[in-house]
Amino acid sequence: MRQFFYHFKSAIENIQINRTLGFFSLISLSLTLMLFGLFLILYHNAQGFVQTMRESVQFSIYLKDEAGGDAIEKIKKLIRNDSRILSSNYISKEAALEIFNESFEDKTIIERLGENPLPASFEVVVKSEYQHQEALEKIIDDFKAVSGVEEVQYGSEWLENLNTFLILLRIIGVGIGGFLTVTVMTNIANTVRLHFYNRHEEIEIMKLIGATHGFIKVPFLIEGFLMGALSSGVSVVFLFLIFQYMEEKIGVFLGTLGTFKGLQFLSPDLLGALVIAGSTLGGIGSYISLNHLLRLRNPE
Amino acid sequence: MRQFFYHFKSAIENIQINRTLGFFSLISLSLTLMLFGLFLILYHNAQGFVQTMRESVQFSIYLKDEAGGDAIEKIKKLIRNDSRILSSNYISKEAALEIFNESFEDKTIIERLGENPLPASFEVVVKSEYQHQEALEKIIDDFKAVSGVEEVQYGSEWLENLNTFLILLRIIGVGIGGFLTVTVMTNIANTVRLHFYNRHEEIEIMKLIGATHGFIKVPFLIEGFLMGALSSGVSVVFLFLIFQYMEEKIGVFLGTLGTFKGLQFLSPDLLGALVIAGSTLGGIGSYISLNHLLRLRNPE
Amino acid sequence: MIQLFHVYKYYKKDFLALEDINLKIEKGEFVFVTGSSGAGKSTLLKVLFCQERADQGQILIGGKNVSRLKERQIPFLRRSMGFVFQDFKLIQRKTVFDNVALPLEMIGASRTEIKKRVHEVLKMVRIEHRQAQRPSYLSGGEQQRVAIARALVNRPAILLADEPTGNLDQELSLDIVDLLRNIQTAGTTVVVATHDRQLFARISRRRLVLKGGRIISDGVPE
Amino acid sequence: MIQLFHVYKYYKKDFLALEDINLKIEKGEFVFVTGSSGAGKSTLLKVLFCQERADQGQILIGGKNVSRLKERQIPFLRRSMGFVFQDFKLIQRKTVFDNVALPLEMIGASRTEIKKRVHEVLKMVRIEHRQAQRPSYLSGGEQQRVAIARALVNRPAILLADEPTGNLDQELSLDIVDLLRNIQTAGTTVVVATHDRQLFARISRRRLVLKGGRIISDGVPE
Ligand SMILES: Nc1ncnc2c1ncn2[C@@H]1O[C@H](COP(=O)(O)OP(=O)(O)OP(=O)(O)O)[C@@H](O)[C@H]1O
Ligand SMILES: Nc1ncnc2c1ncn2[C@@H]1O[C@H](COP(=O)(O)OP(=O)(O)OP(=O)(O)O)[C@@H](O)[C@H]1O
Ligand SMILES: [Mg+2]
Ligand SMILES: [Mg+2]
Repeated sequence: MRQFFYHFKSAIENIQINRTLGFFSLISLSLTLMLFGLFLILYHNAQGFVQTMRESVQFSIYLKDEAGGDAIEKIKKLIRNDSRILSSNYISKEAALEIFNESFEDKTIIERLGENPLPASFEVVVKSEYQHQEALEKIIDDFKAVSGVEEVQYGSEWLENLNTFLILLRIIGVGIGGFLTVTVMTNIANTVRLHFYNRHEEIEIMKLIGATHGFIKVPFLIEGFLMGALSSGVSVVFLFLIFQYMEEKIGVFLGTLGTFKGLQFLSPDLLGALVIAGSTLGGIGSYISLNHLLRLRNPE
Repeated sequence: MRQFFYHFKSAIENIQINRTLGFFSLISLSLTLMLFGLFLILYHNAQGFVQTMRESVQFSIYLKDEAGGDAIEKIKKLIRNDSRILSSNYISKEAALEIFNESFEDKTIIERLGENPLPASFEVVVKSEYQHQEALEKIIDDFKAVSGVEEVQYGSEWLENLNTFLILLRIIGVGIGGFLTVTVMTNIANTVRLHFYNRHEEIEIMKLIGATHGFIKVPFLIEGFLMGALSSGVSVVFLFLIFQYMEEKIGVFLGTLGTFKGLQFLSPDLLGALVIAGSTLGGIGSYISLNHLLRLRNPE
Repeated sequence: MIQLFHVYKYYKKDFLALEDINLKIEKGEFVFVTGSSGAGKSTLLKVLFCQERADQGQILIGGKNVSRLKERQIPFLRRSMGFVFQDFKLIQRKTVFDNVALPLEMIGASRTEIKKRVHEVLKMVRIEHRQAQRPSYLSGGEQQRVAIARALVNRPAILLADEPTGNLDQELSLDIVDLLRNIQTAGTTVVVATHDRQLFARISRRRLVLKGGRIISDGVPE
Repeated sequence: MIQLFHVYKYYKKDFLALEDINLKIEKGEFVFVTGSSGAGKSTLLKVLFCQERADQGQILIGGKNVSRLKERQIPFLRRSMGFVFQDFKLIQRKTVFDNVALPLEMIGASRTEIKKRVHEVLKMVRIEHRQAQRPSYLSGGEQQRVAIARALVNRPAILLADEPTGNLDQELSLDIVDLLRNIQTAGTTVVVATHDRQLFARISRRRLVLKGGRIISDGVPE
């Protein structure tokens, strides 16, 4: 590939010559890609947040007061061996009273309750793949049939809300994500197109002195690809800086929200994908705009 | 202004001649502005959502069992005349038991409570401007001093969470909003710049035959302004279509989330602001790029 | 009208394109600038027009010291001159009519005035049948005539023409020469850079010969 | 080598630029195409080069029917020809060297080969001292010589030159004519469109005169 030297040299020269133009194209591309990266980070973290919320979808299995230690052990074993259940936690009558106590604050109520009326219970977290109405009802029926169980209860309203929220998040996420993808791709293609628009004269001349379309295209494709790669590289670096800043500022607040695990940056895989996507889009953008420019006969 | 005719004619001609270029610039600008509008809609609605949540920040003022009808009337009046309080709701001992009953579901608990241990109470909603720790504590102390009041209680944890969430939303909103503004402005300026980049030859010629910078700039400014106006117009129309689609698809889910009032579109004021901002940015973008092009002596 | 004192022009700081040019052109004079390719003919004209700025020396045009002119005053100097560029410099996006009308648009001439003057001048260079076309649709000679028309349209006090007949056949060249002569007799100072021997063979006027950026001869040939 | 049968060319469907052109040019012949501005000289050359496609008639070049050539085959036809454009058509972003090297880059010539050939041809047109410059920094005549160099660099079988001396002084014009003559005697078919009487006065070769798109005379003047 002797000509590759020419093509690569041309691409580099083009970028160097048109430094201001290249600079502004680069900024446009980087910012657009950063926007996309920022969306990915937010979506990724929102999903993580939902995951932690899902883990707080709990059952309560209330035990009969007359259920003794043996019965409780049996039930514990049953729960542990149930493949649908993620984790469980035993709450004795005394612990239940204490929780009740805390949540009501009005100490007089408890004083007025003579004997402890609250039952012991297991709080059970179901694996996320079973977190839907049907499976949950099946589980509840299963545990209701166990001897020693007084009642099985779950916050059905809360779960429905969570499910709605999940669907909503997915719709908004996919909607915005899709829209953003279209915007980012269009913007990249257009930036590259505008970047190349003032080359039509050069392209016309190349054609006139016997260049095939391929020969004309290759340096431009390399240029588009390099621009895409460079801007996605820049955007990844800036995303990381922004992320660190966000983590510092927002992480504190998120911590107080409780069950949240802290902000997550994009995985190296995703970052790599972003760079590859940027480069590819740069290449595709230049390909499209070149095809357009090559088809022009009497360009303005 | 005899020359205005020339300037306006030139601007229109420029757009007409460079139809493909104009088309792609327009798409870029519209999509970018739409992105911004979409963000505004989401932010606006998130704020509305938070507002409804705020309105559910409630106090409970528990009354002493021995407080009679007169005392209750007095407290009711006091609440009604307190300018810090938005609304209130009286819950009698019986109603309280029923609510407790419902929330616990385990009927056996109530059966086991001999006499009704729950106090009567007022549920009070505080105006949003007083919904912060300090003011709330003041209100609580005020009502604690009233005779017939046993205890004043509020879900401090919940409020703190809400406040955290609010601050978080504002930080994320302002952060993303600021970033988006920068991106949108840069993209518009760059699109307009790239749009004009292939005119440097024309500008050079104009200068050579005696045109002042002002004479050269005016048609381009008009062109940039028109492009900005056109793309923001297009983006507003598409925003509305997207919004309607969203409302249909998502509104259903949001309805099930309860207290939410339904999706809100941007106010006519904001829409107008978007169009004006788009036009202004188009004008500014062309102004900047023209200054750059006019300074070029030997452009590539 | 035009006076140059010790004018030097460097390109890229090291290439001397004009060296110690001293020159005086009277109002209404007709001067040919000749010399081989790369001698500095175009550069001399460009310096007068402030397309290139002289690096040393003084240039007086109509009493004004052009070498001290600020960037923002240049347009007004240019409006008093017409320049026929060697490479035409027509705006490809505008029609022939609009190209020629441009100098009049700038000074805010009325629509009827513009129409009248543009048609007049297009007729003078025999290109009025192509006025609605874009320059890229014209032949080389046709474009050159449009460039001449644009330089004449605002009746400049000074006309600088760089190789105005390079793309024209003999017959048209002579037409153009007649045109330039008529303009001169109407009082315009005309400076024409050319290597076309036929042109200056036909009309014996003052001839300035450049070589390597220096004036090596100046005067009316016998 | 070149044959045209009843060739017509319309611009914009209604303007007839070439009308019933019949022509035969032998291999190694030297032909001048003359005629006044707008006669169709450039159009005739452009049609041979497929820069414009003929609307009617047949064009045979080197035995190939060019009028039937598909878009994607045109580059290969052009590589066998050299074309000196009336408006030079140099790439402003590339240096003189790179502009001239381009036809060789396309066919994948080696680096040393490219260097050798480009220097050779720049020397022939006396512009080698400016090889590292961009075209916009050159004088009109210098640019024209670069355009000629580019047309010659890949030793084409056919050379089409449109007004190759329009911006050159007499001395250089004669140089270029000598160059074209040398190329012809080396076996290249040369077609030159020009209105430069000196050019065809000097070398009596076959002369094709166009007027309004028709051939009105063809032959070697006595
Ligand atoms: N912008 C520039 N930068 C560098 N060198 C330049 C520039 N413009 C012209 N030159 C050089 O200055 C010299 C004089 O150029 P000029 O255009 O004045 O020549 P000229 O006499 O008009 O020639 P021609 O008859 O070929 O048009 C030439 O050698 C040219 O290469
Ligand atoms: N692309 C085009 N579209 C429309 N008309 C054109 C186009 N190109 C040339 N013409 C017209 O066709 C006619 C012949 O043009 P051509 O360029 O062949 O003339 P020419 O003989 O080369 O003239 P010159 O000596 O001035 O270069 C001219 O009247 C010109 O205006
Ligand atoms: Mg010159
Ligand atoms: Mg021609």
